[in-house]
Amino acid sequence: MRYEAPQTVEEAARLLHGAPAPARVLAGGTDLIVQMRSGVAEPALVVDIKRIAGTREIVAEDGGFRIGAAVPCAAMGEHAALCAAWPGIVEAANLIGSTQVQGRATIAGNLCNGSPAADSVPGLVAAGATARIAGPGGVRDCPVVDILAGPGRTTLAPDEFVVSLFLPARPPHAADAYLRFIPRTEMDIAVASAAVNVTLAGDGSVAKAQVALGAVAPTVRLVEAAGEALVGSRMDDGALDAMTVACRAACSPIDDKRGTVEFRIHVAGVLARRAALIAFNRAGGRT
Amino acid sequence: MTRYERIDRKFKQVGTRPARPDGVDKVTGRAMYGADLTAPGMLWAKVLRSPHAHARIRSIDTSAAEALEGVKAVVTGADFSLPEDEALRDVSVNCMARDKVLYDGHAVAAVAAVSPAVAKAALKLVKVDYEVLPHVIDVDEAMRPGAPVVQEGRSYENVPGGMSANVTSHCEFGHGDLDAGFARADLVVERSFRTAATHQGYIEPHACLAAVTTDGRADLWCCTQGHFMVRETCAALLGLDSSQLRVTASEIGGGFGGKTTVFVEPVALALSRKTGRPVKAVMSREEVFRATGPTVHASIDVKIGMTRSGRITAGEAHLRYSGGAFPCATVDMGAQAAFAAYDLDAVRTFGWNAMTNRPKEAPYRAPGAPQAIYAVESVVDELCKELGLDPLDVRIANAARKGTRSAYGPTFDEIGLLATLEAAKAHPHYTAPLGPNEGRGLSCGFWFNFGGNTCVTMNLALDGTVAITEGNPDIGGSRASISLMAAEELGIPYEKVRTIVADTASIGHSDVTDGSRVTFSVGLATIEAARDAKRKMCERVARLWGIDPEAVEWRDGAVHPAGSNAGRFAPMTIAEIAAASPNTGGPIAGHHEVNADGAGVSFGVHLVDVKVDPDTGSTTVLRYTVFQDAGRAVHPSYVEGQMQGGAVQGIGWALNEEYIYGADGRLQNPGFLDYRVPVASDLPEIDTVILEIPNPGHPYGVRGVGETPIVPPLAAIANAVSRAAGVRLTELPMSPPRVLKAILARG
Amino acid sequence: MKTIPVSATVNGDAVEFLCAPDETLLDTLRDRLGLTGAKEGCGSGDCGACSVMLDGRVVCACLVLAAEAEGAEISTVEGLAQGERLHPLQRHFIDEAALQCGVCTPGILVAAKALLDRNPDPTDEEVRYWLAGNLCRCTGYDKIIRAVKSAAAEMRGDAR
Amino acid sequence: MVKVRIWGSLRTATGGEAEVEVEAATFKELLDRLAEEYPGLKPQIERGVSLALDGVIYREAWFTPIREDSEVVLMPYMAGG
Repeated sequence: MRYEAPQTVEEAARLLHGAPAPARVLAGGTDLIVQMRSGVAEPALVVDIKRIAGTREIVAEDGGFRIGAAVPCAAMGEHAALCAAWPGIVEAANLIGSTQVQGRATIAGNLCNGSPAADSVPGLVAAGATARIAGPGGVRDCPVVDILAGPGRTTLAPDEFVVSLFLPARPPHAADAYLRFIPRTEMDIAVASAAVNVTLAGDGSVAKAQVALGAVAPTVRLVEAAGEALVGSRMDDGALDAMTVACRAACSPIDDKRGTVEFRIHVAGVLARRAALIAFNRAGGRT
Repeated sequence: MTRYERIDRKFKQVGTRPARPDGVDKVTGRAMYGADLTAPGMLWAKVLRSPHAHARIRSIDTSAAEALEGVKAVVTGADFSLPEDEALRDVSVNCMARDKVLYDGHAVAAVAAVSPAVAKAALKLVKVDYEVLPHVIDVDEAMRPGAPVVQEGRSYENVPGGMSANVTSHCEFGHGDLDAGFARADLVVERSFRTAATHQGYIEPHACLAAVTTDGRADLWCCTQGHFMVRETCAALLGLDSSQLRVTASEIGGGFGGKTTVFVEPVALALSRKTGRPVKAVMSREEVFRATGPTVHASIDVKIGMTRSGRITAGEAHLRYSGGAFPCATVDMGAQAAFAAYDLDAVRTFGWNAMTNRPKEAPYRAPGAPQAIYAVESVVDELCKELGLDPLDVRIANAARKGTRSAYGPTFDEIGLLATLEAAKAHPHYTAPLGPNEGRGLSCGFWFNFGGNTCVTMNLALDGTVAITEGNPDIGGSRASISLMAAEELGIPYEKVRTIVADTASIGHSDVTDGSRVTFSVGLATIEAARDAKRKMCERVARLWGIDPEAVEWRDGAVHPAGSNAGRFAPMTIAEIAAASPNTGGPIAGHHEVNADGAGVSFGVHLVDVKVDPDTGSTTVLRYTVFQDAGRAVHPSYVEGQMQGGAVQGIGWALNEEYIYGADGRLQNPGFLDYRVPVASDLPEIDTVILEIPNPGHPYGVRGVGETPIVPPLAAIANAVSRAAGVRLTELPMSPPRVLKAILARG
Repeated sequence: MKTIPVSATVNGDAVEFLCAPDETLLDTLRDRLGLTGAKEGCGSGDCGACSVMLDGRVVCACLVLAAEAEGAEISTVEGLAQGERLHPLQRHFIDEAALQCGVCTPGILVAAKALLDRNPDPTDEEVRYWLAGNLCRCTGYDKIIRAVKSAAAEMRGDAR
Repeated sequence: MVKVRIWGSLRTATGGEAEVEVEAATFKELLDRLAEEYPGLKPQIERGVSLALDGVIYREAWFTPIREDSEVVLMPYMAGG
């Protein structure tokens, strides 16, 4: 195995493009190094992107935020403006693993690892976040939702990598929330999860809502019907019931060591409902 | 057993909380654990393990691995002897498979190479030709005739004919007329329970460093609960003389019973013997889960009858345990412990062990008791609920006490159960209000406690300070307790005593640190060794003073004239006696070698409040209080620590910990990610109430405290969850999917 | 595999070492630098026994490649005491029996210090969540939480 | 003679008796007499038994004296964790 720590995006892209497969990108390493140890990943080349300018920064851009691909989750929680604008995404990032893991893990890595249970991805999807992707032909921007391909898979080409993620500008009276279910209070992989992103109209009703579910399908799933069920409501029981039904209908989970099909479907609905109320309250909504 | 006098006296140092002698080493990173030692020229060992639950080994081809640059040796089952003794033979087969692999993770070969990376690469080059066989994972399935047979010819004579060859043993305990007892009951509840296999989960994986020389001498450094056990076992597996194998116990990073046997130690020795170089073997966490001892998993039926007033009229339990791929006697202990907390006229327990394609069971803290008592205490709670009775009052009314004929046979001597129950009743926790979706549960717990072979040498330095040499690895602070007892007995400050755990060449055979035996047995031997030393010191002083040894007495760390008739002499302190020792007959030491008995059984009661989320089935432990009789708490902080640590292991067992197998018979969760031990944020404070009802079998009244605390949490939590959820849970762990399913089924 | 030369600062001392490209920082600390205080309990970031400070953040050394440490500042449990003087956390852990077997203790001390450096007065809940990645199988955590809090109080200079 | 209580599953070796009488003054003599008089007990005795004497459990001590009025209970050999 070869280890490289390029200084520029172009150099990293060149390394990945020219690499004898398989090559892997190293950001926080909290998935990759575990996979290397267990033999699941046996890369011939590891490209550490942390020394590329900008990859470790969170910057304001067009009213939104650009988060470098090597920003550790803990740094997101220390960024006051980001926390204020996207509390759900930040809380999701700060649920990944332990304090120690959050000191290294990145949401870009969380995305690229391709797990349907990735904690930060439902929030990114509900937020309409985009990823800036570098490859041999330069950079391109792509909605996060379009990167998801299946368990452990993304739509990125083998010689592409995520340089940063972009969270768009927020109108007033907008907020998000993320909840996941795990058997313990910390340290587990989500058994089911839900992120809700709402924008309120001037009258305090929901103008726009996006609901994304994790760990209940081969990829994180944006449930458009669930978001639509909330629009126009003040999170009354009727709207929440309809949203819950839509969420459960969108689930196609598996039975595994972490949970059963029935459990995941039921709990996804419960979490979406609770997350919707939190997001609504954060946005200043009154039921 | 010696019945000791004056065990109830006032102590000056016993009962205080001084700093432990190994504290600074452990907070500075200096303490040396199993994997922390290296040797010049050292090789690294790695073990190849079976990917199959059950398969015949047709052949093993190690030639390609041996040919890899940097590989120095490969061993397989053929490199280890098969001792006559059945238990040792099973250990040998468990350390390295012979003709069959018996579980996913069973060792089949090992390599020694110049680096871990080369060793790992070499494992991939070992070619094993397997004939995969049908497997069986579940104890009830394994007992059915026609089930795949794990090993042939392993059944004891006590197993009736016609059963599956997987059934290795049967036992039955109890007394009285069950039918008459059940007939007297106003309500009989009968339930079936299941408990998953759990792992001890010590944070330090097994690790060792072995060095064998060509003249048959060997040294081994390892983390173990008993280095003498390691010596005897490894010597038998390798055909060495025990005396030529010196085993040094490193600091040990937890054991809980799981380090009372060997896994990689004989393998490292065999590789070292083959290469003539030191060999280090360190297990990965995955290997620890796949190949070292979990508990038995169990399937249990319990039937109990009770009168309307809360008197238990009869109790019956059928326990089916599986200790993995080998015969296992843990069910014997479960069957004896099941009803130990009760004074019953009619009680009967029946136990069965069946082999399954799982790793060989290793003891885990009160082995066999938590499962059995969980089932019994769950049914008692259900009876109380159905009959509208207070569960503590019912336990008090039926509690075993001095003079009770125990359910397992003997009549109880002084036991602390009743006092413990009454302490729980008087505690504010018991009457604190509960909110919606909250429930309170309680359970009694019991463990036998053991003594065993124990050696202590107490050497007096010329300045009058004291070195104690003993042979039991210190897992939870026992060196502090032993130093305290020595200081108390001699009447010198705690700081003037240093206790060390010596290697196998430096002290006599000492049994493993198990059975809650160390503070009891090593403490007893230490006190006796101190008394031996004091006798010698009294003799020396008497000679100096020219009076009879009977005319002097030991008091407050000095020899005094026994009375005014003895003469007028200034007392001689231990330091003065030590300084004069070269002139009075030479060095002074005290010894005690004993197979200690009289450990005295132990009871505890746990109280817990939980909240269950009816929408997710998730349980939050809100409040937890442990009540336990310690006989005498020598170092109360470490007694509390045992109570708290045991309770939390039991909480993990009750709520989340389990071995999960796939249809292919492979373990699906061999890591701390999905084998979910409790983390700090899962837990409330664990309150402790120590009772001290002195044990007459120990000079200071000590009872073992280490194991009992893991017993009650299973039922205490199950009873609390069942009350909070409004539905009786009968399977452990009570993971959220299981609890939610029960809540949704309840409607 | 060619080894990689790395320069870093460990517990205040400049160190240079060679490592394999896939070698973890934990293996380097333990096997090349002789710093065996950090322990490997799992190798997958689930137990925290290998916690060390890396450029101001507490991390699992088993989840860091040694090659990544070029130019980094690393501190381990061995750097906690100032010569003979134990850190208050170390003293309180001994005085309050917050360790039994002690194998998780180095990682917990490093993680707890990182907490107190940024939050000198944490609540019970904050301590418990911060330390959720540090498994302890002996103590049930109770005495650990108390010791961290009393060390924090001492460090704040609260009257005790 | 001392009365020895045995556990249930050993009764097949004692003709169904839950309590047997043997002439023994120590733990060792007791084991020897039991194995002689009830050969069916031999395999279990070889695997290991403990002895509870007036409520105190002895795992190995052969010389432990037994009085005629002692309560003697045979138990399987046990180990802890």
